[in-house]
Amino acid sequence: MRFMFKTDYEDDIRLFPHSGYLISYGSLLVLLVIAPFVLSSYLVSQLVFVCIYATVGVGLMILTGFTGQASLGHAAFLAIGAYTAAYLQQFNVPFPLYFVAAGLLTGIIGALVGFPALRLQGIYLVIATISFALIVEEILARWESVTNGNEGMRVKTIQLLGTAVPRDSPTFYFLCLGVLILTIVGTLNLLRSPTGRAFVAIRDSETAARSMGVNVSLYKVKSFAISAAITGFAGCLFAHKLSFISPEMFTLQLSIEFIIVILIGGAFSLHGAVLGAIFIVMIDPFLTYLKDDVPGMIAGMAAALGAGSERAAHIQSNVAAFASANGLKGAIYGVIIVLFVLFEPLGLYGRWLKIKLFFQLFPLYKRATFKRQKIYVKSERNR
Amino acid sequence: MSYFRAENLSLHFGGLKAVDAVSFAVEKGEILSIIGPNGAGKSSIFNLISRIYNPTSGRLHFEDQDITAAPAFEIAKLGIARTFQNIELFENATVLSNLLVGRHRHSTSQLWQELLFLPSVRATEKVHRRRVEQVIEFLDLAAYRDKLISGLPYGVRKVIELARALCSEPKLILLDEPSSGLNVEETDDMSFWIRDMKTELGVTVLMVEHDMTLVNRVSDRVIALNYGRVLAAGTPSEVQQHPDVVAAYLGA
Amino acid sequence: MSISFKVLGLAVSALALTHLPAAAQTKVTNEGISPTEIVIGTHQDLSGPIKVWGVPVSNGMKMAVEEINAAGGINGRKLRLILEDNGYDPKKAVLASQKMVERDKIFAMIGPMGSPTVLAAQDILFDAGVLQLFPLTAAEFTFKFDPAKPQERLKFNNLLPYVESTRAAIKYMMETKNFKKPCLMHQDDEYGKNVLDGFNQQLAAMKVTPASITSYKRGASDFSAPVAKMKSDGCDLVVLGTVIRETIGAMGEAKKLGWNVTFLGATPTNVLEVPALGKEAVEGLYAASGFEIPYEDTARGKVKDWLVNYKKMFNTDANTQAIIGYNAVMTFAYYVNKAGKDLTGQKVLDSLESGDKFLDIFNSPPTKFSKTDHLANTVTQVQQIQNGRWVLVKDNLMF
Amino acid sequence: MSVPDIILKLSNIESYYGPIMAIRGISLAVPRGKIVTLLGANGAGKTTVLKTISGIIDPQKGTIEFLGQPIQRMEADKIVRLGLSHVPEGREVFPFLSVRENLMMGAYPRRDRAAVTEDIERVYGYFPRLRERIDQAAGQLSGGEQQMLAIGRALMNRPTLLLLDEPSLGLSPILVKEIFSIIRRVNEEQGMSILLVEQNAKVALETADYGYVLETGRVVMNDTCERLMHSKDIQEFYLGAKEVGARAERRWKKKKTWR
Repeated sequence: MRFMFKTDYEDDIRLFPHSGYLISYGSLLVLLVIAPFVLSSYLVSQLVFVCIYATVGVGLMILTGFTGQASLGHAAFLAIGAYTAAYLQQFNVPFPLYFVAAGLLTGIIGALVGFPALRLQGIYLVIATISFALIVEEILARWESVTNGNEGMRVKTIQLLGTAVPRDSPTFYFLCLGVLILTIVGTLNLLRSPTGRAFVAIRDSETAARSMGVNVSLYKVKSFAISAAITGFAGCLFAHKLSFISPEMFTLQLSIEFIIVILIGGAFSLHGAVLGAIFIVMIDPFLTYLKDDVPGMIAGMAAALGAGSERAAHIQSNVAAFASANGLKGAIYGVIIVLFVLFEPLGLYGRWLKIKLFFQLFPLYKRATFKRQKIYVKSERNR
Repeated sequence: MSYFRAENLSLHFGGLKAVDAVSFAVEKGEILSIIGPNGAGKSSIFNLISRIYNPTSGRLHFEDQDITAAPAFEIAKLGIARTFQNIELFENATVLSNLLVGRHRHSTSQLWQELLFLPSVRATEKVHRRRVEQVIEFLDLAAYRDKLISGLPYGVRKVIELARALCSEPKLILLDEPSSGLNVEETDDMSFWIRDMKTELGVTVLMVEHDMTLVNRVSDRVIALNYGRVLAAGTPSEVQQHPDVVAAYLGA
Repeated sequence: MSISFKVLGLAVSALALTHLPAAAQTKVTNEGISPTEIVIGTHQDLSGPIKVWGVPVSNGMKMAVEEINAAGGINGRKLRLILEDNGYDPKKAVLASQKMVERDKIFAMIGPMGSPTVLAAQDILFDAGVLQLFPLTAAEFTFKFDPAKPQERLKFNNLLPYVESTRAAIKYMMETKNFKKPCLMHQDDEYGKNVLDGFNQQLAAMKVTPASITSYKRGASDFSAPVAKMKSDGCDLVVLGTVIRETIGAMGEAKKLGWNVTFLGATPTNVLEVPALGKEAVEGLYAASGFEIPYEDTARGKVKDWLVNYKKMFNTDANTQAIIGYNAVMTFAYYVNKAGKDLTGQKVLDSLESGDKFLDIFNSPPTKFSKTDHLANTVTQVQQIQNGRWVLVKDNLMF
Repeated sequence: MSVPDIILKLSNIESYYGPIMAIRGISLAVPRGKIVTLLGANGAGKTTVLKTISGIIDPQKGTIEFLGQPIQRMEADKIVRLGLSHVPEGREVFPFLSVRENLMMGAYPRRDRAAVTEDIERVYGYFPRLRERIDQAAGQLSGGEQQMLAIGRALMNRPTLLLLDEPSLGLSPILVKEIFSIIRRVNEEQGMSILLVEQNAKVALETADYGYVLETGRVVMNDTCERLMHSKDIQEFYLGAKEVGARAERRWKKKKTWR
């Protein structure tokens, strides 16, 4: 365990509290940089989706995790970013310009959504954001002169500095990674500034925040705008990664996926947003791997345990049939989410912190350290 | 002209008159205590001043400015800070970040500057931090600096709330039952802090309190309320000997 | 437009071919072909909003693979089918396609499901030289290709496009039954849009003004208002750009109003579920159709065996979707067989473009592709529900 | 008086808040029909002791015996059914339910309806003010009334043992007197045992029979209240008695290093 002696106020402001952080994040960055050159493009594609989802996750974390404002409308923000990019691209607007435009426009719309949301709390806010998402979906389908309606829009390859950046190239991956890193750094900067503290204050007690001079309405709108803008940037990348967008891609289900990203990852932390994105993107390919490989492994085991080759083949086909049963994936996915909500309300990041603490305290840890406390809720806070 | 004035302040909930034509004034550098039974309207007056409630009628003046219609966050910007009877801290944040929120009225940075964390932002952050550290030192909170609020005992939270209010460098501070949840020894400390606030920091104090020992030790003047009306006003001993106050509040 | 367009297209691409001999070389992969095996892939919606299509289609495909393998494979090569669930989510479709290309090394993608899913994933296949055959979407992008982009030659479709089939069916109905005031009710999505286009194009060609056009959002269940409106507009033919539930709903509503009008559905209404679930309400419905739907008691020979086998395999009755899935693999197998024993990707592409006709066991119109036309055919039938069954009214329709 | 019949016995209890040890091996006993009080500064662990007893926190070590039955790590709702009620700090009434409904929630584990009606009357007898506000939402009551309601609600369970956490918090001096006289009455009339946590040491010692003094999670002193009241330390630190002129010294002492 490392003991820290703070000698300067700078110590509390620093992004990396000590050199250990610098080393671990540095080596993570190195791994991420060499990844596209050693991994298959299938895996790199997954990483790209992780980056895009994590960016949305960070955006949603600002609004929901830090400011305490629920949203089930982030698919709509993603859509606005994506369509802005696709629309402007038709007029040969260069990528950097329409990328920025996608974020800005989405941010402005996010602020406009934030205004009516000022009077709403909890479940009412959820319903309002769902309605907003449905309206956006409807507009995308109807405003055919701009969005091409239900036929959707094709999105051309990015042209950056005169060269094409195909969607499965390492450059595209670096672009998405860069956007994610910039988003995270920007958010961390925000969190150590007055604005970020005002967000958290609003989340925990609006009354107290007001009495400390926080203009609650203004900061809620700001939070909506920032969250939406980040999602808009992600939307631009999302459109390019899929090379085709249509209204039916930006449904409530996608918004729910984003909520799961921060729920599974662990509310209240940016690490959580990234871990959640990894989970939600990787779980599907992971289950696919299981479906492909496990039947063979089980058959191999059966054979090793003395089952005849015919019997082993029989077992293999049975296991394979079970593993590829329709909807099994959905069921596993659902079970994992329920288990998380039940046993790890702090999400993946909470689990990681516990593992870290275990090793830091080793061998002095107590069982109690890892035990979930029954929490004493203050009923007056229920609004 | 008084430093702070409430004129004919009323707050009615339907037929219930929580505050009924209350007038009082606070002079600069004074410690004024409001006492009275539970439900007498003391906290309501605080909530009117900090604009959580809108008065049914009456006016509020601070430093020759009418603040009756100012929004809640403006009140804090004018230099009026407060604590809450039931404690309103930011539960899922550390003590340090709670106190830094107290500095909010002194923040000047723009959003884009914060996103980039420009050197100017960094410099002001350090200033905020230094101020917060002074308050931590003043209220002896160093042991709790990096703790989460949600795990702290009631009495400590009470002090942290006071600290958060002080971080905003207020001109007028409203303390709602500062000694509740504190034992005798801690209440003792509180009385010293309140006096120091007045003498060292030059803060004017308006306080609601039940502990008469504390009231006696720190107050320059006391007003007693009952059923939303002023029952008595004067020096601590005058008010305490007032027969209505004894009957309604202190008990024989 | 079709004929003239095709002629023009032929001329243009012929020109293009002569002028760009070097650039027009299509890369076709040989991955997935081994002396004993051919690996093919597909991604279907097995868990999302259109799993009523995805599940029977994949069943049909599995059945075809088993049949072919039981008969010794294609020139000694067995088929291995990799099936992935796309949940109608383009992200999953992209990842599934990449996985099948890189990990499973598929030779061809056969019958993938859904417009956004196919569109988002298809470049991945083309870049790797993998054929994309007979996707389950009638959108133009699955068969129209730009001769200047040689990799786009890898796409083929055998599904009857909605625009063309709707036009042919409307033309037939208007000409033979002398309707004067046709109306359209369509779903507000890409499919509905295609039916709308076909409707508008055909009426414009016949110089008839539509009496009314209404749309509804996917998932709607109450059609009293649009039906009442069409009635008051005095429609004599109602064209439906609907799927199963909405077809039944709209016709039931008309019956309730006592409105005796003729309904004509687009191809997606031509499925067994419509008469099975709609009962009397859908009696008399006409529909555009690609092939005849077989019934077990009247079917004979191979079709009869097929129906019995399907039921035995999957414990449920076969439907149109299953036939489409089955045919997709069978069509592929036919052209691979034609490509010969010494198999390469290029040979399969040549075989597909050779103009050879594939005839299925269901008596569908023949499948045929050429170097410039990658759409099998636009030959349309009109069928009608009579006594709870689909009955052929007229086949071999064009517009 | 024979050997007192002990109804609650804590032996060597250790509890944690996450990784922090909040109670470090506490043993105490509550005899039948007596009032026992816990004194101590903020953070000494008094509230944690009560939470550990009522099952809101599970202890890591030690045993808790209630009426001879081990109850450590038992679920809170089961413990309530055994006859142990907890009035938490900060009252925690159900703000949107009426006074009557709040009281009925207190009788939730009970099935004997007639007796419940009787008990409601008894509670109104102790707290006439609640009867006046019978249909008002609890959230609208003043602080003192909420405290009365919280105690009344706990009494509705007819507990053998009542845990009271800071009943005087935020109450006016007259109300503090009133509440404590009622606590005394409940104890005497119903023979109910009470474990009381209170910052106002003076009232607590006057009300209770026996006291424990906690500091940083340990019992540092325990005795009858009478003797505790005469102890020098208690007088200085908990009752605030000091000689005139000691102020300067006290100011210096407040920077205690062990705090």
